[in-house]
Amino acid sequence: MSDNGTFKPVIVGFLCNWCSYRAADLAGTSRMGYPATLRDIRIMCTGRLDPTFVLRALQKGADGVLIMGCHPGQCHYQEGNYKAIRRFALLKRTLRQLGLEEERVQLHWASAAEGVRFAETVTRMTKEITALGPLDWSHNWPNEDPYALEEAAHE
Amino acid sequence: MSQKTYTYYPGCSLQHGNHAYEVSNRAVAKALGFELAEIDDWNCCGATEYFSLNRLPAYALVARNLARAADGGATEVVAPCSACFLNLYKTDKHMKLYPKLNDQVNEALGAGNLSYKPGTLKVRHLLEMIITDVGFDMLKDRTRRPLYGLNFAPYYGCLIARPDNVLDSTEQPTLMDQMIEVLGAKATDFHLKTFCCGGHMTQISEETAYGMIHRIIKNAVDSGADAIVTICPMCQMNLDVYQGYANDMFGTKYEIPVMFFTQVIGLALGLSPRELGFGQEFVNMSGLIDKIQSSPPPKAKAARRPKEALPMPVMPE
Amino acid sequence: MSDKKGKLGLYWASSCGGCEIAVLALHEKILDVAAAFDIVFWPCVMDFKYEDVEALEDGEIDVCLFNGAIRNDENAHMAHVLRQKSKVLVAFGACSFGGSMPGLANFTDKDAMFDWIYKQSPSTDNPQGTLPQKHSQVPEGELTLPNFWRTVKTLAQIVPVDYYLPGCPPEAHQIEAAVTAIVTGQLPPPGSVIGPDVTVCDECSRTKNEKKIKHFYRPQEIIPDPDVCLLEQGLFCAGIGTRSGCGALCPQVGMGCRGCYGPNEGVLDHGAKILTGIASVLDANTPEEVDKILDTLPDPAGYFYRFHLPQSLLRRRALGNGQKQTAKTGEAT
Amino acid sequence: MSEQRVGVYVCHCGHNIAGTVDVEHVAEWSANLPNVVISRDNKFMCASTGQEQIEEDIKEFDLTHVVVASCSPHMHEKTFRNACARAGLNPYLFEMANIREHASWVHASDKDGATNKAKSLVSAAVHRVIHQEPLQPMQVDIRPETLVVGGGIAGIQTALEIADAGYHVYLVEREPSIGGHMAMFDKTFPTLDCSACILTPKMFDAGSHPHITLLSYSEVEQVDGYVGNFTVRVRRKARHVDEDLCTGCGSCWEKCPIKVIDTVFEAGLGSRKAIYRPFPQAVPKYPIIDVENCTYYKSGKCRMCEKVCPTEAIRFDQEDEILEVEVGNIVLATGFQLFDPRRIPNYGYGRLENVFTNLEFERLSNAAGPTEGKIVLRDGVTEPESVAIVHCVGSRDKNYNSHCSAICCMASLKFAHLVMEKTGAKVYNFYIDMRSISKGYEEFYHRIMEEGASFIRGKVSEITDAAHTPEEEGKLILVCEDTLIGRPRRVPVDMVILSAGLEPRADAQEVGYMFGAGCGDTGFFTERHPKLDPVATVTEGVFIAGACQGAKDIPDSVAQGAAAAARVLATISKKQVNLEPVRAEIDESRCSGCRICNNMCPYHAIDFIEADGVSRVNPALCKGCGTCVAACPSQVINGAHFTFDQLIAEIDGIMVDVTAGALEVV
Amino acid sequence: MKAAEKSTLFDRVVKATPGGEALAQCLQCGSCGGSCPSAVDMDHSPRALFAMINAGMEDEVLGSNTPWYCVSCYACTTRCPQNIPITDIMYTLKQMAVQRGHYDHPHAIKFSETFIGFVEQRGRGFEFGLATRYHLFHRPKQFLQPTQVFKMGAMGANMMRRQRLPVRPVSIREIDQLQAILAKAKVVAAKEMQA
Repeated sequence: MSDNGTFKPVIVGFLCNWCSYRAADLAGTSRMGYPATLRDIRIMCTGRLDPTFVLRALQKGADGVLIMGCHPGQCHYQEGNYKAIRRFALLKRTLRQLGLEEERVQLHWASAAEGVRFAETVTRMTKEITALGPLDWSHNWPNEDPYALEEAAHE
Repeated sequence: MSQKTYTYYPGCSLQHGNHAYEVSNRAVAKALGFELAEIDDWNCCGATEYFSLNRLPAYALVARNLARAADGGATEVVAPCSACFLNLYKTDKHMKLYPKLNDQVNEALGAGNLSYKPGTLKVRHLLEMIITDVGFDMLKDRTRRPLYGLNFAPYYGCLIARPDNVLDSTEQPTLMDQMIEVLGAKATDFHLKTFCCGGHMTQISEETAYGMIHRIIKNAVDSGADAIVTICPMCQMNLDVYQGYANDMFGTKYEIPVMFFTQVIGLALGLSPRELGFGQEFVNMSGLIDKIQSSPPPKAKAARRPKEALPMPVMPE
Repeated sequence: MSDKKGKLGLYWASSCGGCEIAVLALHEKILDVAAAFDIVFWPCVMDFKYEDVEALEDGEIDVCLFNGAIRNDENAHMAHVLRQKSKVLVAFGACSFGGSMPGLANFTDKDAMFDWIYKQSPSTDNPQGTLPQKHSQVPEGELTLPNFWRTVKTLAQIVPVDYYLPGCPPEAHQIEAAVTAIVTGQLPPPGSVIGPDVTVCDECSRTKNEKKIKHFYRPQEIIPDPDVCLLEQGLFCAGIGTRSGCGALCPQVGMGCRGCYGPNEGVLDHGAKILTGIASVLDANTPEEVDKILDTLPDPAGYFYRFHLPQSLLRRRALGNGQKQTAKTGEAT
Repeated sequence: MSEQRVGVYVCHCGHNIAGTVDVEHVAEWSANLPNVVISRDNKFMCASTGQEQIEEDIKEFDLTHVVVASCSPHMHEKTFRNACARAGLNPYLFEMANIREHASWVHASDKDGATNKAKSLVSAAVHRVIHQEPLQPMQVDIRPETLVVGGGIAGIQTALEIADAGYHVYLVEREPSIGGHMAMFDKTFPTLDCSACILTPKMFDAGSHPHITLLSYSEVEQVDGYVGNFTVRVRRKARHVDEDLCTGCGSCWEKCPIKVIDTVFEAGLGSRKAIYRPFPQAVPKYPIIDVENCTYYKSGKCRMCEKVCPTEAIRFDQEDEILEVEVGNIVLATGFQLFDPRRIPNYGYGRLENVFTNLEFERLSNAAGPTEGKIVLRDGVTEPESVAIVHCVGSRDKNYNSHCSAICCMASLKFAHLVMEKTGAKVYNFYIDMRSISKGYEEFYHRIMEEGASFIRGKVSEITDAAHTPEEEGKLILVCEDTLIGRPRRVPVDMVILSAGLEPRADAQEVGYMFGAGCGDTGFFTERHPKLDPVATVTEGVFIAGACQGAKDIPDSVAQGAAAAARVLATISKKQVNLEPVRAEIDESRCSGCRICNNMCPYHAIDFIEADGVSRVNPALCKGCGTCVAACPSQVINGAHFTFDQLIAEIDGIMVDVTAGALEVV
Repeated sequence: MKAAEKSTLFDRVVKATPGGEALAQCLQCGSCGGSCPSAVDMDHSPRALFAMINAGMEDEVLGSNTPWYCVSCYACTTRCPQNIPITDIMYTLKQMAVQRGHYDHPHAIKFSETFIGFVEQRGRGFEFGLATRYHLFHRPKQFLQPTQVFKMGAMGANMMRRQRLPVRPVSIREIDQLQAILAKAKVVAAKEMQA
């Protein structure tokens, strides 16, 4: 996660197959550089995004989650991204209550032609998360069980 | 309507050069039942000059006013001068749009123990505020001296119509036209209603400035107007004070009064010319009062189009 | 089970005692339990000492019904002891299964909680600001209190659990079914939640239609139509994502399901499922419109994680992160 | 569960990947991932040697799953799936990691970062793939009938091609006659042949073809079903004329006392009657009654048309009819609408009487139009002495439409020619860039230059009647910068023609929604692939042709119409189609009938089965987006190939190097 | 790759202008020049200036009178089909020209500087002082021409008679606060210049 002392965030991306994944492809074919912080997962549509996936990524140590889909009104499946907007709005409120900074989980749009926008989004988000520092959710979960600690000490 | 108090940014020009505007604003506010409370210890907005030479201090200069207004608990601020309005509006908008600028401006404000969160204030022009908040119904209701028989060229100038459209069009707004009609007068078909008055060019290049002033005045007179109505002290000054010079340069003899829109409202509300700051203008406007008729002039019949003429396109309402 | 009577243990860790009452709500069926088991440990009802349990052989207890969440050293100690002494350890009730009400403490922190309870709350009179101490000297000697944790955990997060019997509290008919299963040896595969794998909607007799939520209401704000799905009327109901078994008790009387039975099989995060279900049917397509509707649903996390925050994927509110987002008014902390 | 045996193949792609990502290291490292039995790197996986390697390994190592780390799945997923299939492995047991477009090409300056990311993407695929299940494509039968929506030139062409091949077509047109915009034009560029002369025969053919059912003055209201088996509900609006009896003799509209300005066909310049036939060559030939303007519908009186009709064909009480048709394929050819120049107030259209739109000019110039082809000012008599033609009105402008409307340059040249030919007036063309890209177009441009038209390179800033100088008095003044001189210019003229751009129809979004075709950022329907699949949409069995897909001229519209027809004929002759098995399925034994999922589906594929209290997905309608899957609060909808377990495993896999410090998972 | 080390004129203009990235998309359509009320007096139209910025013609661009004739009416900005913030770019060019000490229109800059001087000193604009000081110090030749003196003098007298030209300047109360803010802003701006 970090080498030579600088913090490089890990961002898990959920990209829709038709717009944002292709935007990422286009960023590739056009050789637009952006930080190697994003690890992306392809879903058919942002409408497939179960909020569980976001929580899972954070639980597993991600510093941020980036969800990207087609622009509103241009969903390949007509309105999947509207569902994503709704879920994201409620998820954001929930995560805020769990003490997560707003910048950690973001929803953005990029059409298949917007490689630049894709690269810019990743770059910007990387900067924002780098400024926040590591999330490292596991440290919210200290082992307080004296038995387990004792056992761990024995080993 | 309960007595509402608006946080008010008068701007330097209204303090002296265009005091008539300030006087009429206050008089009209009183008559329409709202109050204008100045931002405590406000400073100059920098006009267009400061932005021309030093961008960041220019934003900081304007932001001090926003910060002081917001500190006073305001959620909106009203400016009667279009340049002041735009500077306040643009500073707030740009700070919101460009996070880096926001940080820099707030760093500067910090030196004066101030800070401003963009979006806190809604920046409004007095014209838009009166039309929206007071409303045409109330204006009509309070009209004591309908301005029957007067023809006004509604001159919006630049900075309320552009770059952002805070009225109904960046090119051909109609809100003030409607207001004029509500007050009993007629708004003329004045095509150059958003053409620039020349701004500070009167000081820098007379040729350029007088050319622009002349065009506006000519178009206003051609449109059949008895007076031009402005919403900005700079526009008033250019069209009024320099009207003679423009005449000299083009060999014309125009003599058309240039009024502030609150003076027009005030007249209709029945306020006296004195209460409305008449007398500061170069082209005398008192004569207009004599032109007011006691009843609405007969509606001019739409010119009948010849039989063989092709129909005009239907314009949307 | 052989002819020999089995040994039954019941324990309450961090809990309210409702689960104990639920056991008693078996009414005359409790006699069957007594006939089948010797109760070797039930501190809520009879005088047992921890030493008595500790003295048992490993695995000597056949079945232990463990209710309550784990929030201090004592709870953890008993969890380890009972795990060692029991053949079958059942997480009994919502607290031991998902953390439940004690688990809501995970929305805040130990320090903040102590500060409020012992100093700030209006009913407190504590001018010295005294806080509970692990060790305190009194004339009679030293008193000790178990160490209070920063984070509430579930039983399964401390020791391996064989079965789960959710509910706040578990319904009598389910306890009965579970006991019968144990007595007859007809147990589902270890690790199972005992209960049907459908949601509360399955048992709820209200009419369900296609859903579109335009506005949320608090229960005191409207009188709901008695025959129509509560969620469709804008009343929060967790029934869509909550395991059935209760007989849809709450929705049947006009109160939205609170979610005490937890999620269905395979679900990793109960709150996320209710969240997605409800968010999906909001009647808005722009962030602004969506936000307008959501403004009528205060404390969403509180709704989604009312019973299962410690069991959820994130388990608690951030300790160190998130100072920037201090809780806004109207949100649970 | 039988043992999982995964093969991993990391591609160098020559230097494309290996230049940035340490491919050998990734392959070595992957060998230690769970279930991996063989991990290799290879110069070119997509080459036949690479594919054969996979096939051999599947047999030799008894692989149950395959992962290839190379380019984007949009590039070669099919290639490797086929390789797996050839070796007897179900193609859906294959997964791809995109380490070229998403790693090597974008992280060239951070080789460690790129390698690290490649590892995490491979790990994600390895973790995911073992949860993947063998899937079979679905096969459905194709009905031979076709629905064509829109009776402009593109729709007519499509309908004729299919009908000529012997298959039945339902051609639905919203207006009373087919013909579309082309019927309104005077001449066509660059050949200047008469628009009506070349269109009318085609309209007649479409109207009389034995295999075409022409449903004019009709609109599609609802579409159900899926490729091969659509059920379409069409509303046939009441004409108030009995088509079986009417002979199209014209007595009714001759005698009708009510004159109405015709804003559709005559672009507002001419008039028609309250009972009318839009134009003489209309197909079908029957008139319709304009209920809004007819006296009978206002006062119950008049009935003049009824009195004069020799065949008693007038039916005042006629009502709309609903028709249901069953078709296998659908072609959308709904066309465009003209940009409304009133939206640009500085061009003065509607205020300055001698500013005309391009469509108005077409009617002016048309011999069958309101002035019988005389080009005159709005006063109806004066011939202009100077005419300005403004290009790019509402096009190439982010304030309105950012796209190029493609036809205006050539149409403007055509206007210039017609004005010069008919009036001898001086013509100024104001353009930004001249685009004359098709066959014969550049030659046409040269011809118009030769004929004496002036060309001023500069976007017109405003059109005004506020004169500056005596010469400008009474004229329309075009204000612009002549960018080739670099100076502002004011050009006074008598008449202005605005070449208003082409934009998507106002209801394109709605129509697209009904048929399952999406709209892109310009608002036109989106093709499945902009280059290689320009007439298909994402919905199987729904095709697009003509200007509804993007601004285009007549030859391109005709070509697309024919192309769409060819695609339809191909599916008809195949008789069956295969559908991707990425589908949602509800586990009905666990569904509690909460109905959250019911209105998730834009394709209406989810039905609630009242009797069982469960919801059910119609697999033929489902497109596999997964929106319902993510919505289901009890997690009982399975999204094939994107299941909950697969995606969670992918997340876990992608975080494999980070998770050490993460939470223990219960 | 090394060639790009010194940033181009284009990059600097873009960077110094909020929203300036749109400049890259200039179509060279000329709707700015056509919309500009003072374009006739400009030596280059804004459009031409943008092409010159692209071509790196720094001396010509910063020496052009174009930005100084900009009246800040924003007509070009609202009509620009590519949404380029043209007026703001004119501000940027003026600042860059001043920083280089290389500008065409001394009157304009002197006028602006005089105005700013009052604002920085007192927190308010002061028209009388502005008019006299600017004309007297910066345009003495024109000012002291007999006709001009008469003209200006007559106007001033007229203004004063109508109470439109006060002779005493006004200051704000907390001028220290304002000056501290402006001083800091200049420091922040300088820091950015260096970066």
